[in-house]
Amino acid sequence: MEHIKADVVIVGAGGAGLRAAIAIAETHPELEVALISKVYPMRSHTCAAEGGAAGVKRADDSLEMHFNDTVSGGDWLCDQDVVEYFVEQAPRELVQLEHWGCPWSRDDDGSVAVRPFGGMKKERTWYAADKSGFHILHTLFQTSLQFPSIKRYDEFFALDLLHEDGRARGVVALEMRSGRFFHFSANSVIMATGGAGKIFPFTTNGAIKTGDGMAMAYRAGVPLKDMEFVQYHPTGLPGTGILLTEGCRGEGGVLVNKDGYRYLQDYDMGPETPLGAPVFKSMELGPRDRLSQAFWHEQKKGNTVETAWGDCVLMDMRHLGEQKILERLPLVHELALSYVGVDMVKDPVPVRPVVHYMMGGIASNIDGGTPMPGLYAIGETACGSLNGANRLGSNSLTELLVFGKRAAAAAAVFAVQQDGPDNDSAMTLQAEAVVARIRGLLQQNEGVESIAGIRREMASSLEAGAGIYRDEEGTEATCKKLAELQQRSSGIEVNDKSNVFNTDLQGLLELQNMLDVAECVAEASNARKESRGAHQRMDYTERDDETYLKHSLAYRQVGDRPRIDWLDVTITRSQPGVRDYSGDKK
Amino acid sequence: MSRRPYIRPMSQTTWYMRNGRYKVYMLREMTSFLVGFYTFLTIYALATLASNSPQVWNSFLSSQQSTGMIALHGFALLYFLFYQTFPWFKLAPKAMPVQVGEKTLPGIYIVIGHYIVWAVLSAFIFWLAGVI
Amino acid sequence: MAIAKKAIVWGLFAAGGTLTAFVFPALIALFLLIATGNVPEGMQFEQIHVFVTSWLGKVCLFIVLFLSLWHAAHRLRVVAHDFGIRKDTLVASTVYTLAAIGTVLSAYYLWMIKA
Amino acid sequence: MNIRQIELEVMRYDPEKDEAPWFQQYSVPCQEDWAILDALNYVKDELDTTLAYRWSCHMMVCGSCGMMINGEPSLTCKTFVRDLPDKVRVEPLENFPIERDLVVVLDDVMQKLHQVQPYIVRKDAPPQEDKEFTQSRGALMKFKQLTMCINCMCCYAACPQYGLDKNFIGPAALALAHRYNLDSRDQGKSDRLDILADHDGVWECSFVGACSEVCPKHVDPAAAIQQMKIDGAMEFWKQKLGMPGDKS
Ligand SMILES: Cc1cc2nc3c(=O)[nH]c(=O)nc-3n(C[C@H](O)[C@H](O)[C@H](O)COP(=O)(O)OP(=O)(O)OC[C@H]3O[C@@H](n4cnc5c(N)ncnc54)[C@H](O)[C@@H]3O)c2cc1C
Ligand code: SF4
Ligand code: F3S
Ligand code: FES
Repeated sequence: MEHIKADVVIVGAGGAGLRAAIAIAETHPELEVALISKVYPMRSHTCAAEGGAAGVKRADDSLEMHFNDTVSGGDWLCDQDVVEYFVEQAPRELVQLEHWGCPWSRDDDGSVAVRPFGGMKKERTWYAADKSGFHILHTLFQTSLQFPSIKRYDEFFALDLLHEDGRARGVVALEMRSGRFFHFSANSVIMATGGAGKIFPFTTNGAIKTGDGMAMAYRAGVPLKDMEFVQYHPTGLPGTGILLTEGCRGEGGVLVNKDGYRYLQDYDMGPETPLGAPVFKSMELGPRDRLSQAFWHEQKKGNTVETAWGDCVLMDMRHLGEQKILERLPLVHELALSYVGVDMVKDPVPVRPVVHYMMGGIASNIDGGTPMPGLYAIGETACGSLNGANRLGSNSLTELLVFGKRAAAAAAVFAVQQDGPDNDSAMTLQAEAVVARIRGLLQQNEGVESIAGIRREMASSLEAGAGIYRDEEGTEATCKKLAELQQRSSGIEVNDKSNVFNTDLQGLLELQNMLDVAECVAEASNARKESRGAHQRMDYTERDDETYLKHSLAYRQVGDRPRIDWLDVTITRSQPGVRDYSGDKK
Repeated sequence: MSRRPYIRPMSQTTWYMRNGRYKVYMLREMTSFLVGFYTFLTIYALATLASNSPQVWNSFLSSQQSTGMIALHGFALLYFLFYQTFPWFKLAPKAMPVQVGEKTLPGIYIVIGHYIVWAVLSAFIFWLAGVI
Repeated sequence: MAIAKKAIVWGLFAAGGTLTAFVFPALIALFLLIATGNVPEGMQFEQIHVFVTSWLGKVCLFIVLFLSLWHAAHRLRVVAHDFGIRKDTLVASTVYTLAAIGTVLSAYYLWMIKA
Repeated sequence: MNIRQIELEVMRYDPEKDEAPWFQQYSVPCQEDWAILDALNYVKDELDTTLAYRWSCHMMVCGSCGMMINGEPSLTCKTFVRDLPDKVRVEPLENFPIERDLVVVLDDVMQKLHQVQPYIVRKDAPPQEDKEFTQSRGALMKFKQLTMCINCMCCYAACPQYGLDKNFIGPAALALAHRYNLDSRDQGKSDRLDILADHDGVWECSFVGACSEVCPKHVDPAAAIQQMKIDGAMEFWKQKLGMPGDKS
């Protein structure tokens, strides 16, 4: 096994990982950063983000308003100190990206343009047409190339975290191209491995979003926080689950049911707003949880449109006109045309809610710090409690930047402060145990189960029990099912025995990670007996601040279902109130 | 070491047979033979003119008159049009895009511009030569 | 590193390509007319001689020949490469020498044409 | 939904077992709206879990899934079964060494992307921390199309000059350099031209144009390279005239 010594190991080279790497390279050029990613950095799923990144920009906007939108959007489950820091740093980070060359869309006067987004009271979403995440990712990647202290390990699959005396000490990774194992040791480890949408059957997430970092931390004893909060995006393309950005509605697209009726007004988000003149925080600019829930009710009422890919509603953008659509939403236009054969200039597009984002993740604080010293977590894989029970669109790209930078600073300082001899031999033993586990998987020679089979069962069980609406019976059944799948997954044979780019083995490892994450989602959904944000219980329809104004923490118990514990929410200035998306009605 | 990346061989001499796109490219590049031929033919004509004698010039002219030459020039003309003039005009907007305000001028205008200049220039040459 | 000398020949190649695209069809057409025996008026000795003795005529012809030669030379170098001839230095010196000879000859003959 | 049976002919190569690549046939029942990537995923899930290939986003943006489909460099998530005959041949991208099955070695192009200094270079004092540069829409439009590159490397698979000579920097990396050269915020153009207009840079391109024809994102690297040749030629004379004693 190859042994690589670095000062800071960053696992994941998406928006969060790259931002952190650059921050360390800028402030601590003497620290060696090992940047590990299972795909080339520009393949990271940040590239798929379309809509934009939020940060106060206009004179008529304020940090206060951004704070309030975020906290109420998150149904008061956000840690408010985190939100305060976030809204304050957001504009600075977005300007920083501008200086690095991000091709933001511009206003007439040459300043960066902003667009409205769901749940936001003002236009404050910076965008680069409808490829914002793509441009952010490429800007960060290209910028990172100028720093020699960042050593990249592309297409290295991180397997497990190494830790000693409760302190993170490195990771073990598999080089995909050679099948060789690498032991990375470092004083600080930053997890930036992105989300886990692939645990669901129908998602906007790419193939790589299998929750590896969450599972690694979880196996190492770190709790996963608020895992019951899974965001459904209301407008996914049926069939593939490809996202049609919220920017579509921000620009003025509307949602109608099979009768051409704008049904959102029936769900406390009315009154109907005029076509082409969207009103902030109402109707189509309501938050994602509400819109997805409204779809669920429309479907129950039989108001949805039947398509070859299942029930849908229609998003109508025809009134925007060809020029605006092609200028502001060119990618979305192309995607709809290619994947469902609809030209949105001429026809409404069928859409349905689709799993999009994990509010939950590795329990972390404002510094990205986790309960395990030396381990930091940022980006979608972390739960720093910025997003609470429901993330507002366009807050997460900014989150990658703000907390990528802050966690990097903390990790660098931590790395510098550690001294004394490393106990390498103990770590090597741990690393060898990990390798032995993987070798064992490869050696298994007859199995009745298949990766695809178990993955499908896992996904459909999770959808059934922990989908948009949940109840005791459903979550309990899913928890049991997942425990059973954990068992059965040990009966999978890896048919591919090659050392070189073994995607069969990778598929199995990802499945194991997903099963761990899925169990936490189901268990936490089971435990939270209230409705809040994206977590809606049919048996407990009200929010219960008395008991559940708390973060859930899922701990691993070997051989048993996860244990759920609770943690207080940090509240600084906004007491829980009513989430109001009724526009001008009152 | 288990890695053993496989390098597919690429023929240095016949690679362009792989697809139609490459063949068209090679045909385009081979217009350079024509350019070479016609420049030297013209230089040869100048050499005869440099004798400053009508006889030499006239015998040059008559030496050029044969069915073979007709076929050669006819073929060359078509070949040149299709593999040099037209492609060159078509590609011109790529090398020199023209931006007006926020938009790049659609390439087609630049191409059309080229055709107009070409027509005028050719007419001028024919006029000089007394053809029209 | 620094910008390679290819910048010079490439400039000539590009200018020559543009020029040939514009004027060669007409030039070939004239040769075609001559070949068919319909020698145009302007190609008769007296007229062509007058044209080539004028300064303007000389300059125009020289520019056309010069740029075309270098255009052809550079492209032939690429063609040789594309056909798998990998002795670039040899090829380059051959084609550019030819172009240089052509250039000198053009200048010389144009100089020699006197009223 | 209608099902259409497609014969997939997939290039396989396992360096630990095979001397050379070979083709394996899979018969795949495709739904009418499937892309070739869906067909490959079907093979992976249902027929043969050992098949190796890269993919992630399934929405033409991550750039992982470039392969040769019936001889043409394409994104498999953007190439639809409905537009193809019943027999489809899938091979790894041309001009790259094959690591395994449909996975190619990208080290060379990754290094080239790095080499062209694809980041903003400032010679003036750095900008104020909280103040953005202004950039008119027209100035943005100059380079916007060039920012669309997803690094799928289809253009390298299409470019014969890269195939013939791996030292050539090649289309995507050159287009990326041009993107920064054209950015009104950048001041590194002359440094970059010193690299790009050197021997293995723009001059190796003979304007085959195949790169632009196959580019799934309409980046048009061919155009970028020609524009850079003009820039390079101008810069050459500028340096010559500006610094008479300078031998380069
Ligand atoms: C379609 C879509 C549209 C979106 N639009 C928006 C939007 O408009 N605005 C907004 O704010 N947010 C948006 N989001 C959310 C946002 O894009 C993501 O939350 C964010 O990009 C996540 O970034 P990340 O850096 O945490 O992870 P990613 O970009 O997913 O990167 C994860 C990295 O971790 C690496 N990795 C993972 N596992 C391993 C392992 N085992 N070993 C080694 N490396 C590993 C991967 O290789 C990758 O480099 C969108 C999300 C999606 C899916
Ligand atoms: S230029 Fe086009 S073909 Fe080449 S890598 Fe970029 S997107 Fe792909
Ligand atoms: S195909 Fe190659 S030769 Fe030039 S125009 Fe494109 S880079
Ligand atoms: S899978 Fe991402 S581009 Fe095709």
